[in-house]
Amino acid sequence: MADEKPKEKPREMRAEVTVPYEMAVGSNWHRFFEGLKEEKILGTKCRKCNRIFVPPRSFCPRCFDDNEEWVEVGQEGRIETWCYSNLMFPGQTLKPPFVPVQVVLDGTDMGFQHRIAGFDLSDFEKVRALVKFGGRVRAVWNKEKKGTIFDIDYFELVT
Amino acid sequence: MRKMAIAQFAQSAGVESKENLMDFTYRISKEVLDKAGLKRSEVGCVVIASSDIFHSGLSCANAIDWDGAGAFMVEGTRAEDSMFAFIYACMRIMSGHFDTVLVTSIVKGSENPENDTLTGFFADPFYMRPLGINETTAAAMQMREYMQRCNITEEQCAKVVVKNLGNALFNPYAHVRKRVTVDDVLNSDVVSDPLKALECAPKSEGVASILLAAEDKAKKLTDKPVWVKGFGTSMDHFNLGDRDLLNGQLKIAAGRAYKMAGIRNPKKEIDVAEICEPYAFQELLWCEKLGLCGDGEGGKLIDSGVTQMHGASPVNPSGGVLAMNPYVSRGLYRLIESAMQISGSAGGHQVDKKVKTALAHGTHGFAGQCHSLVILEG
Amino acid sequence: MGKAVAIIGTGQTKHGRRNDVSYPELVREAVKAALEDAGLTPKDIEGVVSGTMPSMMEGISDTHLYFADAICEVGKPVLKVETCGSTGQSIAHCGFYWVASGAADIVLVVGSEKMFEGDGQATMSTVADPWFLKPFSAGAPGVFTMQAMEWMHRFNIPEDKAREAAALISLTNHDNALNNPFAHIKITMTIEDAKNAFIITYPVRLLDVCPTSDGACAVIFASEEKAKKICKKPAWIKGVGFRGEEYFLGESNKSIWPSATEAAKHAYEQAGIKNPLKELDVAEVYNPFTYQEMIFYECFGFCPRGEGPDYVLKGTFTMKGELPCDPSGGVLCTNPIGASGLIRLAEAALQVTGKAGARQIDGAKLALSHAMGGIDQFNGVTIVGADL
Amino acid sequence: MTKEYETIINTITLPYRWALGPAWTRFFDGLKEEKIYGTRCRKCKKIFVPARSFCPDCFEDLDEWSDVSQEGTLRSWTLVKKSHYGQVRRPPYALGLIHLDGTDCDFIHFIGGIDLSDLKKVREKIKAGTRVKAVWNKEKNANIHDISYFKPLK
Repeated sequence: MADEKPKEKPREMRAEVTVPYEMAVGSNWHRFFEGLKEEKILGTKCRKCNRIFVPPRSFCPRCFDDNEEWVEVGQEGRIETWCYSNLMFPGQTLKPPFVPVQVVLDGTDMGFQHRIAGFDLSDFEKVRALVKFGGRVRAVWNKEKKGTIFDIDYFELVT
Repeated sequence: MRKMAIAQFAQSAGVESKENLMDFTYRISKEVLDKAGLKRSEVGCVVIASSDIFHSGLSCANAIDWDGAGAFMVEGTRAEDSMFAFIYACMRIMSGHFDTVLVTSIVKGSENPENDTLTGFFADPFYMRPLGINETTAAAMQMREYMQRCNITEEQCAKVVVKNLGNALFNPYAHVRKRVTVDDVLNSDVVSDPLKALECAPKSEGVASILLAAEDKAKKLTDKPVWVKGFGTSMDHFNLGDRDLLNGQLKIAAGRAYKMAGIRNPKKEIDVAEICEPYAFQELLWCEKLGLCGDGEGGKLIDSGVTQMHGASPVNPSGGVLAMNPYVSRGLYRLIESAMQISGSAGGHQVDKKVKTALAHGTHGFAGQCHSLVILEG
Repeated sequence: MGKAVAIIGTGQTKHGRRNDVSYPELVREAVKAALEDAGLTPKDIEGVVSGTMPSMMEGISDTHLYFADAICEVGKPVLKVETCGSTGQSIAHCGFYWVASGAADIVLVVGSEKMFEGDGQATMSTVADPWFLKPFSAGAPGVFTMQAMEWMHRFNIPEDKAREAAALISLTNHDNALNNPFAHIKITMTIEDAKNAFIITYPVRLLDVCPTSDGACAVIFASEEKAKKICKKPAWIKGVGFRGEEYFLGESNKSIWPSATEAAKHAYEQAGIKNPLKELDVAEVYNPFTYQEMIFYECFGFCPRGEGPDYVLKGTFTMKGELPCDPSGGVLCTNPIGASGLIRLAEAALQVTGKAGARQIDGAKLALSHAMGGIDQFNGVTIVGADL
Repeated sequence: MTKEYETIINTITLPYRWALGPAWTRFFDGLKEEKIYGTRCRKCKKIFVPARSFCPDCFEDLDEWSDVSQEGTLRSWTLVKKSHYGQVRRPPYALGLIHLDGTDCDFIHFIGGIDLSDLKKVREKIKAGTRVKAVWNKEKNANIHDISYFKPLK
């Protein structure tokens, strides 16, 4: 607790709060992350609307039916949208500058969130010249696999 | 008032689930819709109950809860407590804007730190929090006051645990299912004197889902509609020290629900009550305030045996919150049990008597700061 | 359909950094103002709805317990409703349905946030799941920027044009905020300032994004019978709508944003609005990001898809334009999140009752208010009118 | 990982700076000077402690300050024995609802100055109706812990 302002003026009380959670990955996402360890990107398919979900869904949120079919999807895809993160926010995992991207992997029907890297990101103008809508990207695997989303290190530009 | 009924419901069993929050939610809301033969897109609106009381480690829980609750592009919203969610769903039907509302409540206790850690976040940061007030310490002080002012004994409080955990043996949806004796309860570890470990509710996980429908629709969705006759909520002061812990707001909340349901003599007219008793003695105190016995007579009530599963006025045939405590969802669990009792589908924990009218109660906050209840009828 | 419902009083705090008061004191300020505006006392209130964004913002959970005394809840029926950024609209809808259901005649709705007490962006990173989205979190701007980029690309909007329009929106809102006694950010700026401000997530710059604010808003809803008795000039609720999309943002097309489109459509149907640009007199669009505001214009039918920037540059949405948007200065200048959506409604109500002071749009009779929340996921709309 | 199925540890750490507002700032400044302040409502005449800026019953502003008694009667209490994550102190510790003389509500604080290791003895020493008195911390930080605890008299 610290005084921010002189006496008689309303003060603030400072604290840091930590709360730990241990959350179930679930069988569905467990299978996805196991796939990443083997350098495979797995999705699930809705038998009603035929859309393929990556990350896999155990159910289709629209048709509200179980997704039972698993498919391996492409490791390349096109850039649906992207941005250039230039400012560090508390709670952020990656340090700016970095390039979050939505990739539509070949054979899937929706954007998959990851990042583009593999070249100098420090100059925005240079990044903009290289990263294009609809541009092709390819997954680059991390040598060390931990069964997390960073088993795909990043997506590189396919030139 | 527009008539409405619980048409279908589903609940998860108390065992810890290895599925993630999203998939866990989907299974239960899907079950309800399948029972009703209703497509997700045919639902009028969705009300989610999930909590920001740091339950789940995710802020704005409706973001991740939305898909599993079947709410994609359906009119929807989220309430902070499942009783609130249900009452709000009733209002939406009463307004005439919707004919069906799917209410789904979500909490995965196994993923969270202890209840005391989480309920400690109710407290203001300056005064009650640095003194360690949480639901358990607040309840402990309430219990001592209750024992002193109303001559309630520790044995009487322990009997509630024996009864409720005994009932839970017959309830496949309960979390804690074991036979205990009064001595077991009295000899269990002291948590916050006079509260002992077996007198405090566990930390459970539970997804529960109810399909509420207006009269015409309900009759199409089920053979056994359970009608909503009334509801009420009320709120007490925030500071524990500003309140009379034995005469809180439950009487007022109940008065509202009884008036709406046309109940004059709750003791006679309520056939079964499902009461939210995270701490054993609270069942006795809440029974008094609900008019199920006279003021100060909670001890006599448990001694008399009428609240036993096969007694004249069964209370918590499900085993109550002492046997199953998915914090945010526990209100819906009380409602579902009440609906099961009314429709005669409670199986091993079905009470002996014919149940026409049932009461479902929920509470949250320190020592019952906020109370809600709903009256259901066959 | 249910009973008619009106707004009979609104109250706001002065928004900004309000470390001069505690959180309960702040919300009480808004409640007092609303009671005074409606000429009511706490006793007249029959039910209370409250909501904030997430508990982690201020580190206090279930704030309806904490605020019990400050928002007149004691001894009254209460409900707590929350839907992230769209909370302000969701609690308003709760007040509306409560009164429409006939369960109460006068309901007080209170939204609040004290963002300076926590860390806004750190809190928002806790909305994202730890498996897929949180690892790539770039604060709220990251998500909204990707949406804006997708929109520009899909509709072939040249970046320079979008940037010019975004800068004009920034200027319009900041100018408007100068007329609003409750607004947080009150600065005089130029188009050039906006265009050259520090890049946060390209192309979004500092003056394209909202601030974090402390503030609260209270709105009192009443049944037709009570409203006519108590209030000389109530604002009538003409339509409400709320929709949400999937959690994973890649699964829906955010450049045409289905939830925003459908929420507005639902509300328009009830209000009988067919041509919003012509029929609405003013709109309070939830606009934490300038680029996103243009997507909203398109979703709400204020202009054809992809033509948002053209309409902005024509001046359609300025104070003197065909459909003035955010005469209050909007979320861009004031953003206590849990209150922001309700402030939009309070402002819309002030407009149609002719009580908006220096920011009044002459003769406004029909107004739209809106809020957005989640990871680009939720949208809520409420239409208010001067006539029943 | 403590579970038999796959989990992810998601630990949330967030910083806060909570504004006390004028009433609580003055209340805690009072503690620094070994005074316990309450505020009195002009309408219902009740004195509330800790001091606050508005009446929880009447909704009126409170600006009449009162230096209240540091002695009072115990209304209820608990002895905390179980630990949990983030607990304010290591058990055992006792909490009490204390009716300070001359006030119209109960004040919460620790009960101390006695041996808390044996529950039976504690139950003999403290009861409802026990008179207690504030014991001050030597080191003061203008927070609620400036009062160390309330000690049973006699």
